[in-house]
Amino acid sequence: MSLDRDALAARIADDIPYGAYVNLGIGAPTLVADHLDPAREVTLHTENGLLGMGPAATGDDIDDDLINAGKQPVTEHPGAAYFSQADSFAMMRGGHLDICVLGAYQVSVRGDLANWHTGAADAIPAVGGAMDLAIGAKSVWVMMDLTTKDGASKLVESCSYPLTGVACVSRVYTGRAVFEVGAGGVRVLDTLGSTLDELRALTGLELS
Amino acid sequence: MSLDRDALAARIADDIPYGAYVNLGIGAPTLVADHLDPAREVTLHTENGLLGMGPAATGDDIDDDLINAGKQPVTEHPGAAYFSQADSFAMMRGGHLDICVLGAYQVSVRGDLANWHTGAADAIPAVGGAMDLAIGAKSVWVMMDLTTKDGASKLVESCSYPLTGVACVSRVYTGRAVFEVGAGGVRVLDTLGSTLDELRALTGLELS
Amino acid sequence: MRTKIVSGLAAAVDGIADGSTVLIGGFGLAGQPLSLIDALLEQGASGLVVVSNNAGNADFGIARLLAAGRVRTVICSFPRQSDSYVFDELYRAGKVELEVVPQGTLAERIRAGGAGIGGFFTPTGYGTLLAEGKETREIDGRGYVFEKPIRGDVALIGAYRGDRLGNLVYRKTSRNFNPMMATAATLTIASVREIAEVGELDPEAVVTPGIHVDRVVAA
Amino acid sequence: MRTKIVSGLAAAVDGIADGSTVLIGGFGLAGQPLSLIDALLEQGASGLVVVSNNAGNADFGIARLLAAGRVRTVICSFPRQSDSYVFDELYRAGKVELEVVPQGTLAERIRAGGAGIGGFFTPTGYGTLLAEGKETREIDGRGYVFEKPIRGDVALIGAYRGDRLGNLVYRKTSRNFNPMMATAATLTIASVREIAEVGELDPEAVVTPGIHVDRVVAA
Repeated sequence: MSLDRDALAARIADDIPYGAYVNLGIGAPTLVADHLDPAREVTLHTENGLLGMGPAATGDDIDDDLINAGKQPVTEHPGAAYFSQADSFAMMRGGHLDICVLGAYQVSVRGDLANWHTGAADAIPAVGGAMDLAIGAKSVWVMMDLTTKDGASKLVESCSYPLTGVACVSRVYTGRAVFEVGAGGVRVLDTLGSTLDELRALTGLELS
Repeated sequence: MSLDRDALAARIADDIPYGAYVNLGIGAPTLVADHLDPAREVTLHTENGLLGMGPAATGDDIDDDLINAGKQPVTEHPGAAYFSQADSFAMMRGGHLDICVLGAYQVSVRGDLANWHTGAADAIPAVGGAMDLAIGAKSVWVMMDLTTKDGASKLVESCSYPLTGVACVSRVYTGRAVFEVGAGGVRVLDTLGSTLDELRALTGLELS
Repeated sequence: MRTKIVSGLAAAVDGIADGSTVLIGGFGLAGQPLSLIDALLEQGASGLVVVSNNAGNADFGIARLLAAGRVRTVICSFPRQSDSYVFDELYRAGKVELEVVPQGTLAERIRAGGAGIGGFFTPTGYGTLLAEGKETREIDGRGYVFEKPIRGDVALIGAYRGDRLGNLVYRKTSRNFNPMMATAATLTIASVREIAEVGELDPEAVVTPGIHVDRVVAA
Repeated sequence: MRTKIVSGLAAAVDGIADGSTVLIGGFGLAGQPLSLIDALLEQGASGLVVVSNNAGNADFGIARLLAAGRVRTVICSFPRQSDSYVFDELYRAGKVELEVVPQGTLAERIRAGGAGIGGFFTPTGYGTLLAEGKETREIDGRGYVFEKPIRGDVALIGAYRGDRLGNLVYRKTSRNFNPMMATAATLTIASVREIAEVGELDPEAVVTPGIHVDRVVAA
């Protein structure tokens, strides 16, 4: 059994506490926004300079001056505020955001994150805000598939891809299970119906 | 012959170029503002967070939220802008102000400035923005008496008072003469009617 | 509905612990959160480290905290004022410690505290008494002093208007140290003259976004 | 009467020298001063070092400068985009140098350049490829990387409204890098959609005070 991407986004949304300030990384993590209960009054930050971001803009609401970090048109909520990128990254780096949800190529059992560079010799390096997001929020959660298309585990003993941040991730959400990572190593928080043996087989890790 | 304080302020005002951004230190330098020709469009900065400061406020114009660095009520000109003290001192430290006019206890021939601390053992140290102003503007001018009440020169070979900034002053305006100071030593820019011998006697410096 | 607005000054300063480092906004009286300081006095916390531009005027605000013996250390740029007699007497009697920091460096250290910067090199103070004992470095031919961030356990902020989300705007030169201090404390408490409805404050003109503010009180 | 408003884009970019470091505002298209970039292309300066968040999109803006061979080096956080084919090809052909800087570090380095800060320690990038060869330091148990200020000979700014004194306001997320870049160049040139009369811009909401701006052009 496993959750599809949308169900996983819903699960993450459900784990975000009332009133939290949250940054959702480019890609799959943006799906989490669609599942946030408005009654929970979660405030979304986008690092290009807006706190209080609303849903994607469509039709006449599209405004070229109002985009998210993925450069997609978005909207603003009442009570929003705009600021420069120096102020926006000061907000991130200064530890003011509660949670940041990011995609990843690999996460290590001690919480190292690799999500900016495949390490391929001909790749053009492009980091954007990835390294700032990795180390800025009070909690950094990763949303990813547990394995690559080739079946290799993305939750690893030690990242083989270039790191984005060291010992920065605390939780890893995959369709197969939810993991805690960090100084104490890896622990399964929720098997999502998988057995521990299945997860051990998929990851090659000692899990408990 | 010598200029009184008001005439000296007028002389300084006359030396400030068209369109300059200027910070006038607490005390005598604030007199310079009274002599600035509005046609010259000089913009005044006050380091507590305002660019485009107007004259002192009186009567109904007094607003407790609108003060200068000396905590006196002032006014704002059209086109003014308010900012935080971090931004205000970034403006200063970053070299954006053209001229800063400061008072001084002593200035050395190479441009060292002493204007924050008498060095007296029982003095309570209080620096305020003095050290930031000393090193921030493109040109730092000092407005002071040439000698103390006891007749000691305040333009000196080497400051005996604790320094505010090192090699930061470029010009010294006194009622007896105007001096250039800096890496090349001291030079009289304008004798204001004094003779060089009079100035040598007053300062004890080799002057030319 | 979520709100950061608390009713009353006592609730605003609730829980401030003895020994806290308290960042207090204001330059002279402009933007100094007098009512919050009075409430802190009432609340009773002592052994405080106060970070502010000045060290109190006459018998109000920070001077009242000092007079009541609640302050262990003052970190400021300009303690000595015409009416700073409360501080002056305590200082001369050795009853309060003082760290003098150049005003721009104070502002920048607090900003660094809120921005997650580990320290920075500034030319201000190089070659002076205030750089003694500090790391220095020559960069591109100019002398710089290494300065560390300042963070507070608490910040007391004097703002003009604020909403229930904690968004703040200031008025004229009362902005001064308040925006940086709001970012640099674990618990940020803002007094405002007027409560605004959510959406009333122009998002382009909000100076302190609500994320930096924990409690808002009309006072 | 003093005015920083210049008539026409040619006058706006007049005098930019070969080899200049040019800070270019914008995040993607938002706040990117396209008309100034086109004018710079027309003006002819070459051997440029471009500092911007991205390295050009499709065939306009920074991509046009690149395609014309005017750019020696790009300093940016995110060159690779779905439509960055001009940069990609030049880079792979070894015809343009690239320095990749984390986005928040890029913003902070430019701010430091405008604020007279000699350098700072940031936790961003610590332990990664982008910190290789850089000074690091452990501060209070956390690893930091030393980063230096960035300054430009020229800054090209995309603002919303500006007045003859050079005061600028931005619109929504087009603010991005523009305010820091405006402070960090010897010659700051702003394109605005609308010229405002002096006094029309709210002094509380001016984001870039006129002191930082040398030329304003409506474009």
